[in-house]
Amino acid sequence: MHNNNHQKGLVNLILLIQITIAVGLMLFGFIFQAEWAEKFMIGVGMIKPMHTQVDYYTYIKGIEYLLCFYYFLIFPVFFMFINNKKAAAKKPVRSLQMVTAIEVDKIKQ
Amino acid sequence: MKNKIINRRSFIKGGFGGTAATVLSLKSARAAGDFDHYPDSMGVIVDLNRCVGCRSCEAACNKEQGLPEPEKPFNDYSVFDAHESGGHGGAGRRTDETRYTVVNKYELPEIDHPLYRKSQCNHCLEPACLTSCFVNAYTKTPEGAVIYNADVCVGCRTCMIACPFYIPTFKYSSAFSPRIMKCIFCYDTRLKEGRPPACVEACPQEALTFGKRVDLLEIGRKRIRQNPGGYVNHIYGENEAGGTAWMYLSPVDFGEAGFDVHVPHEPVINFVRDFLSIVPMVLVIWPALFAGFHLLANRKEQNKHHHIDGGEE
Amino acid sequence: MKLFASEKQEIPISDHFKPDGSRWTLKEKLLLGLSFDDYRKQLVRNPLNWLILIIFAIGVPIIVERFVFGLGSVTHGSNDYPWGLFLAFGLFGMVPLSASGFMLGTTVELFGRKDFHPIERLALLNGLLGYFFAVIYLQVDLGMPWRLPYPMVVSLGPAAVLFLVAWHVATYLSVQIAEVLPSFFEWIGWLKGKRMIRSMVLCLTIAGIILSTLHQGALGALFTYPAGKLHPLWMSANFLWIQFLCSAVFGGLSMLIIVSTLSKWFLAWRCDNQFLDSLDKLTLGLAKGAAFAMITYLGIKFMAIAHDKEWVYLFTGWGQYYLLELTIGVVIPMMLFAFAVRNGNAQMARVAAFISVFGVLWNRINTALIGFNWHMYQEIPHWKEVAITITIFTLYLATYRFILYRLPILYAWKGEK
Amino acid sequence: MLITKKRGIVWVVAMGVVLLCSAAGRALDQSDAPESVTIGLLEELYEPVEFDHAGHTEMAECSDCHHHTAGTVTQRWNCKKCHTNPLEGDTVSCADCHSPNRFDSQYLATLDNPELYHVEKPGLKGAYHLNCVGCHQEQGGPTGCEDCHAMTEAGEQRFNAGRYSPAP
Repeated sequence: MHNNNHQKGLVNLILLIQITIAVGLMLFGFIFQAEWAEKFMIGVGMIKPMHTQVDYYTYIKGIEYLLCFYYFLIFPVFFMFINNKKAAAKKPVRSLQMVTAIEVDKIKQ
Repeated sequence: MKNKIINRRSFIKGGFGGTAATVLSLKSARAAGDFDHYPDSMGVIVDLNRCVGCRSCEAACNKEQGLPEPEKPFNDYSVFDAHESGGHGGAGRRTDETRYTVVNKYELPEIDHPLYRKSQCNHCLEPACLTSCFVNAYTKTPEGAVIYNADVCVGCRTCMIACPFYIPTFKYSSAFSPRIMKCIFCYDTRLKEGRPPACVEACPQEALTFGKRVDLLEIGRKRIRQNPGGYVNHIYGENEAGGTAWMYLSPVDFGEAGFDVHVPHEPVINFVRDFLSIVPMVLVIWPALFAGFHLLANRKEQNKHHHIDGGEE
Repeated sequence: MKLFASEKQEIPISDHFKPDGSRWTLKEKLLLGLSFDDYRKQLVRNPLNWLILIIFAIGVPIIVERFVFGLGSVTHGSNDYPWGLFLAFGLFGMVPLSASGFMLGTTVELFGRKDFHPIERLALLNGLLGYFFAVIYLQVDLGMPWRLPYPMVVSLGPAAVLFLVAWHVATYLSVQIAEVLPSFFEWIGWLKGKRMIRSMVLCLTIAGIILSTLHQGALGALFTYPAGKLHPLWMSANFLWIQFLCSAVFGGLSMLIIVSTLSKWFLAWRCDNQFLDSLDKLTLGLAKGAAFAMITYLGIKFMAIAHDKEWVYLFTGWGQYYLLELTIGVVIPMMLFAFAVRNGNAQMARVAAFISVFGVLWNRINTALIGFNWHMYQEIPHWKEVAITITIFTLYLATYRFILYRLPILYAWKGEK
Repeated sequence: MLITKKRGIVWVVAMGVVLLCSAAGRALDQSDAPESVTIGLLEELYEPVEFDHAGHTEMAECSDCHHHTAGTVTQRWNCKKCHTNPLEGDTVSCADCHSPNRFDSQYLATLDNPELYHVEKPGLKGAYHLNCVGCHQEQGGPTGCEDCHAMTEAGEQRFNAGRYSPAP
């Protein structure tokens, strides 16, 4: 392939996403089966009985802002990935007709 | 408290089956009225009919909290009559850095004796001071007190802005160790151990009745019912600012006895919730929106140069 | 300075090199290429400097008094009006007038309107200084100014609106420093630093929009806490934040028109031709933006009244005062801006800008002081409070002038960029 | 502190007088009443009060104060709804019904009883003052604190009064 590097990058990214999902699922299953995890979460305040709306808001806003922080880390990376003109310049833009033609060719063969 | 943990436990045991139920219950918990508040929260109901203006509560508070010496003895009743010099707007006495509670006198034409009203922190169920504090210096304890931590306070005085009852006061006199001064329900010295605050204990007339907030509401309603001519049919603090731990009974309209009757019945946090929900939206939507605008607006130039602007691009 | 600039060719400095080919030293750059004696002479000759000196002579001791004897010694120490002039003018007034940074940053960098480039750096500097001095005002007002970073590191209260203000102003201040740094790097001649910042410019601009949207709004949302204390016409739980943001848009643009006008009047020796020649056209461009923001603002002002069904208040004395604020502060400058744009009359836009900036300040003071506690009484600030406010504002102007004299803000750097 | 340990002892003495009277003859009448009662409930801040019981019996009915325990029908409309039996109680002592520790956690716990009607029964101090001050206000008796109670040194300290007055 003419842009080996780019392809490699893509494969790596897909791999990374898959690993993240797998680890996430494992963690999810693990946490929701384990008694200790619940105790831990109560201990650190993740599961806390909320008696007042004020406490509840303090808690949910804290989580929201933390998520926003991570979003700010992810978004620029995603933007650069999409908007990478070096990579895009090396690949011809393929229209639907072209893609279909290729597929049709394949089927014919 | 128990209930909720058990809910979670059954959710955990039930795995995904329980998820929907829990999510639903959490969702409904977002409505303002659905928070049960601390069930054993204590409170005080102040009966204006009983208060004789003896200022015993002021004296007891002063000693219990180690506040500075007053300008006049606590058995000097001339303080009721003289509008304080230098006071803003001549609005009568208010709590300040030297006193957590004050009693004011109201001469009203419709009753033959003067009416006295004690004021102090009302210890809201959804405290405005706590809502507005950006360093979490306030805590609502399960016992019902709203306490303050001077170690983290920055002195921004937003709590004073937010409090609908004008209660937190600032130690303006100090440059190096200023702090908020406010009634804490004698939390450290008494309430924590299940004892009533000093003012309640000092009150000879039992104008202050200490007890569980739920019981106090019952007592208040009973007094109104048994003496309908003696009270207006309203317990101030039952719903004001979302409900307060300190409540009042009065023989006259509360407005005449110096209460702010315009205090909204919703907790103060309800007024900022709209903005608070917009914040994460802006934080998440704006990056893509404006990056998109940029790409749309500069398409020509980018095609021309094929260069990489770097940074986000 | 005007005199020296007309006498000597190499002044004002706009290049790394003297006419004889040697490099200016940093000290020479700081002294504007003058000898120490000449520099002192031009300082003494300028009557404005004497005025500044008098203000400092009165104000600085009062500021010292505030930090030694506490806030109670310089303010009325009011428990009913915890926020006085420092915040009403300094924080709530200065911040909207500093919205120019994000407005012009967006225009030039994000929408690619390079024609606004001559004024972009002035807008960024105006933003940076406005925020910086808003923080100074805040520091004077805070009970424990040494605990300023507490909401970031020691104890976090994320449900509070002020938490957002603290975080956003802090991060936006950093963003603005980064945005102004390129002119500083050009001036000292460190081009690597400039390129580094340039590479992040889109990131910084978008961050600027996000942070500005939120903290301009958050300053408004702060006044939803005293929901029952603030006059209903000024208080709107749903609209107050967007009103503050929207008025910041025309406040910032108007402030930029004022600053550029003052630069043209008093610092013409420092401006380059590109700036001077394009200023009228750019002023009208800014005026157009401000006019649109103002009609939007009027719209949401009345929407807020409709939303809370407060029409009845308009027929009270407070209502007339409210309408007066809107008429003088918004309607009149909006019409002036509109006529200015239609007729290509930049002078009229400048007059409008002065009125509009006054209108924004008036609105903030009405919200924070006059409409606040409308049931009770009106607080009249202590004279020392006014003195400190004026002193810090003077310091702001002096710093502003100091930077404009030197950095390539009003002119393009002639040396390597 | 308002309520001290000593308070208990003083109370036993004070109430002893009353109890003796009630034991001597079941049918209470004015002649059985004690001449005076020493009330030392607030003895830390105030000197004990010598209550002129005999003097007050000339001004008021027993039942005005000893509501429904003195053998006469109670005068209070609200009490009359249930307490119709004019029989005297085993005791006429205020302290036997009105707790000196009205706001103790133990006492407050008793309020949880759903069958309890008298949830707002005042404590002892409240009962005294509500009764005495209420009547004094109506009848024009003295109502100032120090009209009945002389301050002790501790009281002066508490109120910043007397020797402990703030410098003018």
